[in-house]
Order: sequence, then structure tokens, then C-alpha cells
Amino acid sequence: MKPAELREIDRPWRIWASIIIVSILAFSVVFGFLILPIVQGRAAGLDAFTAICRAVGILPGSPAVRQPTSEAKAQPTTQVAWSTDLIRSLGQSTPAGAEVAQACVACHGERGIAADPQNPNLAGQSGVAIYKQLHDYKSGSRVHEVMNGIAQGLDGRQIIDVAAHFAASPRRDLDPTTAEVVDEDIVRLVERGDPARGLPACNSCHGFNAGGPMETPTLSHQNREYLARQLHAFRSDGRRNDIYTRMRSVAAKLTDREIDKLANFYATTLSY
Amino acid sequence: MALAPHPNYSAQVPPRVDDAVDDVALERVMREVPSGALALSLLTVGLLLLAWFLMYAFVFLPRGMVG
Amino acid sequence: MTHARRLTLAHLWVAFAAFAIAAVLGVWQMWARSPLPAPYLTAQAYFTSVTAHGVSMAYVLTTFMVMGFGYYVAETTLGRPLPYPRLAWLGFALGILGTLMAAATIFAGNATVLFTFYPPLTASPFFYIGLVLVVVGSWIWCGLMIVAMLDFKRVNPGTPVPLAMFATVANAVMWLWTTVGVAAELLFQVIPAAFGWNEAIDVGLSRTLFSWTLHAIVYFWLIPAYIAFYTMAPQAAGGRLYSDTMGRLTFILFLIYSLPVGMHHLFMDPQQSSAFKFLQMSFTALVAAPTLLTVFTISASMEIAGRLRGGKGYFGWIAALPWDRPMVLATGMAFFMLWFGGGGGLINMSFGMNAMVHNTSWVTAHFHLIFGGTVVIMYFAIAYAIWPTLTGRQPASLRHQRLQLWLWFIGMMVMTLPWHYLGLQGQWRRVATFNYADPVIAGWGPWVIVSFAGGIILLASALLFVWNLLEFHRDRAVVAPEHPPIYALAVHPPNRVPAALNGFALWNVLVLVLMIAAYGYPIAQFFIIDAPEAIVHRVTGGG
Amino acid sequence: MRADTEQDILKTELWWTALVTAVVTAIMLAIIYAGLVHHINPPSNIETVDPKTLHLTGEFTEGNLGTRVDGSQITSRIVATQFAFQPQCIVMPANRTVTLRFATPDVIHGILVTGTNVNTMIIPGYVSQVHTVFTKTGDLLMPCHEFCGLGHSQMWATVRVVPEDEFKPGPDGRVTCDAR
Repeated sequence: MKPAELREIDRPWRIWASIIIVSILAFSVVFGFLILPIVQGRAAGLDAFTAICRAVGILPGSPAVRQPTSEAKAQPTTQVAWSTDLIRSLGQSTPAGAEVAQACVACHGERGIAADPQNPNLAGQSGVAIYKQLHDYKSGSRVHEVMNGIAQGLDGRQIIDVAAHFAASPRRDLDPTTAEVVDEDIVRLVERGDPARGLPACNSCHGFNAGGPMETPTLSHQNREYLARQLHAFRSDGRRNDIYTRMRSVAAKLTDREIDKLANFYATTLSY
Repeated sequence: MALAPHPNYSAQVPPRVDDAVDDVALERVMREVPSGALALSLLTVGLLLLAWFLMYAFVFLPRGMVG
Repeated sequence: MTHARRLTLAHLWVAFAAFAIAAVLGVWQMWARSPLPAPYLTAQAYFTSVTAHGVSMAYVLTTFMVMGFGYYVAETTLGRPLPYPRLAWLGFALGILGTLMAAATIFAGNATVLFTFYPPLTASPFFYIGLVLVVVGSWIWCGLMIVAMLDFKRVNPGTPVPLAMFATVANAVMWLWTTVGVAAELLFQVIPAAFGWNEAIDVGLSRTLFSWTLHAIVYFWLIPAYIAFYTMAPQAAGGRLYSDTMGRLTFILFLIYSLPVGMHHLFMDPQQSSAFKFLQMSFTALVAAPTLLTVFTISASMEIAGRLRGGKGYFGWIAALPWDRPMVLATGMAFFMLWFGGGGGLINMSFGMNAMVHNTSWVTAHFHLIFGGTVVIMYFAIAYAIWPTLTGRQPASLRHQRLQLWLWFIGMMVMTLPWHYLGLQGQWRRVATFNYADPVIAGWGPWVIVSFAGGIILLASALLFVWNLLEFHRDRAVVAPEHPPIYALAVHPPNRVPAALNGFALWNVLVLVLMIAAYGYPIAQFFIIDAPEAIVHRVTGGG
Repeated sequence: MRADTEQDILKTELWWTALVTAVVTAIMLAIIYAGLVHHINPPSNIETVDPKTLHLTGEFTEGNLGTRVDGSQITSRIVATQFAFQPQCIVMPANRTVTLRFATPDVIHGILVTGTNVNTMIIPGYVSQVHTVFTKTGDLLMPCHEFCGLGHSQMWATVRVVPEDEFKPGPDGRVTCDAR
């Protein structure tokens, strides 16, 4: 077949294919970009131009409704603001952190491991979690007679440094001799949650790098008395610096027995 | 190793027919084809369209406006 | 026997091994979701399993199947040796390396992000790098397919490229377009975040880029099934292909309409505008066209076979078809499942109507029927058809092959019909356990158990399939005919076709135009509106 | 020699293509009708909000969530967070136009309300808004339908649809599940 002949039989394909594609595009533009937004906008009291701009995504808002207004007064439970810089610097331990940490030794131990089990261990804790709590003590979002004063004495940089310092310290050794026989229902709560109560698995937030909310602390290697006290505080609304009631709503569904067993589980079981 | 293309493929020029289809028989059936295919396709696509409109009218629209 | 026999066998065995593992996981997942107590169930285990099931089925089974089958088609239809076989083996090696890397990461529990990712959740970087390696291996395959076609055209000027090869290259071209979206998402957004070089991610942008890939990838998986419909099923039934031209057009339409439509996966997303959603919906509606054309063309082809075998009347030819042949049986079942799956798809793509079913079990049912049903059952049929030419042997009886296909068909229907119903009731997706204490959800329980039973049937079929393939390699298999006819002739075999139906230059230009119209502003807007980013949440807890 | 030629076959195929086009057009027209007459759109208002400071400022702070009546507008603001909604129960009147607004401080979530067309993704960085009328009264389930992490399976809330005359906002315009 000659090239000219080839072109001859090919031409109608090219022409028709282009016509069909362009007409479908035109159809979509006429209906999607013009008719639908104009008609919907008119019913909602929007002028045609606004409706079209909203439909195409140049202006925010729906082409079919008036946007509701909000005169919200901010009532945040915490003053912590996240930023990528903050997250990054919390991952970098500096010598300045060790210096600030001297102020913590009396209650939290020389290496961030508390002698008194009423106090939390800080060694190996998530830096983001320590930062969040210190920030909340400083702003008063979390209340503690000693910690509020100490945190108010720290500036923003020092809080970051000390958080990064403890995050990089080695965690407390577990003492398996204090472990009770672990109940199956507690393990289930930790690993699977309880669908009937809408309880997610504890591990979905508190497991190591579980991908949960960024400020969640790790619980393993923590002191059982401290853990139990905090769970009770969340349940009774005595502690309310958890963002969007994440922990209050969970703790409210736990029984006394579960709180004690969970605290012991995390304090003594080497699995997470 | 010698290559062995499938001898009955349409692209082979000239095409060799060894799929045991008799030309006379093929000519005979091609007088009726595609009446059966049209019947079957119309039936299935008609049912498909019907099913879509049933879902549209009796499930989707009653569930109310959103947007 | 074919020249690239070992290459094809290696690809297909990897594909089906991944398939068998994923089938086991799938059944366990359904057990976990049912009211019956499942063993080993934790949140971590469930989502690890879902990730592995999705990656194996959607990435490993499909990619290796498409590649292996493509090499087979290239050699058997072009009658020429495959160009650069060493490169083909390199592509295979990259695929294996990537698969092993991703699998190790998933089963170590470091990638519970499911196979469609969900940034700002990020897995271990090795999960994504593994998947990228699989894609890079498939790019080598794309290049080899295109080169093979061009070589053939150069040596045989004026001769139409055989339909099966034309379709394979259409798939390769489409896949190159398709992977741009996910490659951009992974390389520029997700992998840097997974390595910790970035602490935040623009989620709206990443979802939009993924949607670019998300629909066309399905056609990448599907095209081998359509190649079998057009070029193998009519031959197996003893007939002819009704129209070679319509076959070419169908694959061209898949190339064009599978790409500027991905936003129908984002109908319910707040970061895209209704106008562009409408535009992509219009093109999605046209994706129905190639399938509906296929329904008619293949029906007509089968009708030829049925009438040649003595079938009479409007429907008598159906009964006259040789349903005892696996390829014919599978084709019939595939179209049956396509009716339900495609019908569900029509509802999914219907703009506001998507709200009725989005992210419910309805959608899970839809793609299990289309992919797991229509496509995978044709993968089985293709395997049964080409394995004798790969091993030179075949089992003495086809009984077990038929049984396996029936089990798959029944299992798929039993599993997915309840899912459709449950989806309409609001049963949502990607959940390890339901609260069966809730009165509404309690009513779903029996249906979930029925679909679980369907899953068990599917598992039985999957295991029987692997056993059937092993039969080809056993001593008791009988010698297969040297050159069994595999590909169908057209009623009017083409002796010349226009360049538009023999290559992809025109269609690539049109795809480019459509992609700019459909995705230009929707991607650019993220840079214009200065979209806020979300902080990365790393899900690497298994380590 | 055969009864029909390639041209005859293509003519049949062309008729079939015309029919397929008609089927697709019928569906498109029905969709456009739903958009024009019933105002059914996918939720698509591109309205940005910074997830990193969502809890600090603006309408999605903790004290501002839930249902609120403001003149004729009834709006409910809900935050989807790992792994709960806040609030976990919202009250809505039947047969009135209401607006649901969602945002998230962390990862991708999504919601549907069982038995209705209410369905939206909740993407960090954006406000998702659904405008609707609930017609049936009772407690409806509102689960998170998009994978958001290991606790996804236990994340759901309740939409309590009450008859219009039982929908009584307090002096601050708020209606909560507890108050009833």
C-alpha cells in the first residue's frame, strides 16, 4: 500500500476521533461548569459568577448553598501548636537538654527513671509527648502543684531540649517478677479493643510507632501507680488536656478493674 | 531453536485457516449472525439499564438531597 | 513450545503463588469481620493482612500475569523472537526484588497502610521502594512490548499488528501513562516523608495524584481478560471473531477513557470541585462503551460458534456452545459476573449517586466481582490454555479445571451478593471487627456469615487451581499437541488497517489533551491555594 | 462469497454503538436531573483549614463542636480524630435543612450516615460540608468509613434525628444528646 493511500484511509479516523472527544469535553463543560452551578446557585441565592467560580474551585464553598457562618470563640484545651520544625527539633537531642534535666532529677530520677512509682518515668518516652505535657503544665492546661511551677520556669527552647533529651535516654528495665498472670480480656483490650463499647485497641495509639495521634505517650516501661492514677483522672474529668477528649472518652468506658490491670500490664509486660 | 508462530493467526499473510471451520458452513451461519447476539445483548443491557433506574428511583432519590 | 517458555512460566508462577497466599489471607479477614470468633485477631494483624492481601492480588498477581502473558503473546503472535530477553529477565528480577522487599516489610508489621496507602499515614520506606521496583520492572516490559511491535511493523510493512499484540501494546502504553500519577506521589511526597526528610504532606495533592493512577490501573489488570475474550474464546468455542476492527477500537477506547476519569474515586473528597468531578464523570460514563461493545462483539463471535455447532433461534446457540471447554466456560461466567460488577460500577460512577455507596461493602463487592471475578477467572482460563504450550503436557482430563472454575464462580457470587446488600445498608469498609451488639449491625451478621462461606469456597478453588497447574508438570500428564490453535481468526481477517488502528500516535495525542483538560487545574490548584499540609504519622510499629 | 462483508459487520456494530451511546446518555441525563432538581452534588467545597492548629483557633475548637442553631441555620460541627468523633453523638431535627461540617486534626477519615445519602471524606487540610434533610427519626449510625489507623474499626458516632417539635435549642443555641 502506498503512503498516500494509507493517509487516505487514516484521515477519517483522525477527524472523527477528534470530533467525538472535543464534543464530549464541550458537553461536560457546558453542563458541569455552567448549567449545573448556575441553576443550583440561583436556588441558593448565589449569583451566576460566584456559583461558577465555586463549582470550578476558584472560590471556596459549595455552588449549591450559602456557607454557614461561625462566630466561634476559641476554647482550646491545650495551647500546643504543632509545626514541622517543632516535630523535627524534638527528634534531636542536644547537650542543653541534659542541663535542663537536672531540675527533674529529684522526682524523675537521675536518668529519667523515677524512684517513686507515683511519678512517671521519662526515659525513652516520646519527645512529642513530653513536650506536650510540659507545655500544658506551663499554660495551665494540665494542673499539678509542683509541675506547673517548674514548667513556668522553662522557656520554649528549654522545653524542647529537655523533651528531646529524655526521649533519647534508655528506658527503664522491666521487672517481670511483678507481672501478674495476664488476663486474656486485658490482652484483647490492648491488641483488639472492644467493639461493643467502641473502645479502640490501646495499641492503636500507644503501641510503638502505631501511627496514632502524634502526642500519645508510650506506656510500656511506665510506672503502674502513675498510669492508674492518670486513667482515673481522665475518667473523672480531673485531667482534661487531651485534645478532642480522645483519652477522656476512652477512660470513661473503662472499669476500675480494667484500669488496674491495664496499668500493671503496661508496667510489667515486655511486648510493646 | 526454531520459532513456531501459530499458523492460524489472522496476521499471517495469507491467513491459513486450519481451525476446522468450513467456509460453506460459515457462510450459512453468517446469514443469521448476529441476530442472536443482538437479542442477548439487548436483553442484558436492557436489564442493566432497568436495574440502574430502579436503584436510582427507589433507593437513591428517596435517601434525600445532599451537597 | 515457545522460545520464551521459561520467562513466561517464571512470571506466571510468581503471579499465582502470590494469588494463593492472598486467598488464604482474604478468607481469614472475612472470618475476622464475621460474628464468629476468629483466631490470631488483633488490629495489627488484621490490617497487616489487608495490606498483604491487596498488594499480592492487586500488584503482584496482576503485574506478573500481565508481563508473563505479554511475553507469550509477543512471541506467539509476531512469530519473531522476543527482543532483548536479558532485559526481560532484568525486569523480572526487579519485580521479584521489589516484591520480596515489600513482603518482608509488610509481614514485619511495618506497613499497615493498606495497598492504596493513606498519607499522612506512612509505612517503612522499604515498602514503597519495593513497590516502585515492581513498577520499574513493568516499565521494562512496556518498553519491550513497544519495541517488539515496532520491529514487527518494520519487517512487515503494511501488515496489521495481530490483535492480541495490538491490545498488549495498548496496555503497555496505557500503563506508562498510568504510573506517572502514583510515581509522582511516591517519589515526591510519600517516600521522602517515610524516610523522615519531610515531616508534613499535602494530602489533597497526594490523593489527586493517586487518583490519576487509580482507575487506569484497573484496566491494566483487566486487559489480559479482554485479550482472551477477543482472541482466545471464539477459537476455543470453535468459531470466529466477529469483528477485528471492533477489537482494536475497544482497546483504544480503554487507553483513552481509563485515564482522565480517576477523580470518580474522589467524588466524596472535599478538595476537588464539583465541575471537574462532573467532567471526569462524563468520561467515566464512556468507559462503559468499550465494555458494552465487547458484550455485543463477543456474543456475536460465540453465536457463530454456537450456530456452527447446530444451535438455532435467538438463544438456541447458547446451549449449543461447548461449555465443557474451560475457556468457553470461563468466558460465560466472566460475562455473568461482569453484569453485576459492571452494573455496580455504573452506580458508583454516577456523580452524586456515589454518596449512596461510597466506602461501603458495595464497593468492595464491585471490584471483587470485576477483578476477582471477571478478570481473575479469565487469568485461570488463559493459564489453562497456554500451559500445555509451555510444558508440552496436559492433564488427561479437564474435569478438575471445570470444577475449579465453577467453584470460583459460585464462591464469588455467594461472597459478593451479600456485600452489595450490606453496602446499601451502610456496612462500611476496611474494618477488622463490627459491633454486633448494635441492633442494626446484628442484623447484618447472618449475611456476613454467608459471604464468609463464599470466601471458603473461593479458597478451595484457589488451592485447586494451583494443584491443577502442578498437574501440567507431573509425570502422569499426557503429551499435548505441538501447536494447538489458540488465537481466533476474524470472520474477515484484516489485510490492511488504517494507521490509527495499527499504532498509538494519534491516541497518545488525544490522551495528552484529555489529561490536561481533566487534571491540569485540579493538580495546579494545590499550588495556587497554598493548601495546608498534615503532619506525617508513621506506622512502623512492628519493628 | 459470504452473505455479508466487513462493511455489513461494521454497520451492525455502528448501530450497536449508537444504542450504547443512548444508554449512557439516558444515565447522564438522570444524573443531571438529580443535580438540577434535587440539588444532589458530591460534597465539593474547597475550603481549607490547617490541621496543625485546628484545636487552637476557629470554629473547630473543642467547646464549639456539636449542633448549634443560628437564626434559621442549623449547623453541626464535628471533628474526626484518631479514633473517635467529637462529639460522639449529635442531635438533628427531622425535615429541616441542616448542615454538617467536619474537619480532622490528624489523618484521612470519612463518614457515612446509614440509610441516607450523607457521605463524605474528611481530609486533613479541608472542611468537609454536607447539606441535607433527615426524614426518618431515630438513632442513625455514623461510622468512620476510611482507614485511619489501627483503631479505625472502633470509630463511630451517632446521629440522633428527633421530631421537629422535640428539637429545642438551649439559650446558647446548642442542642446536645446529653440534654435530652
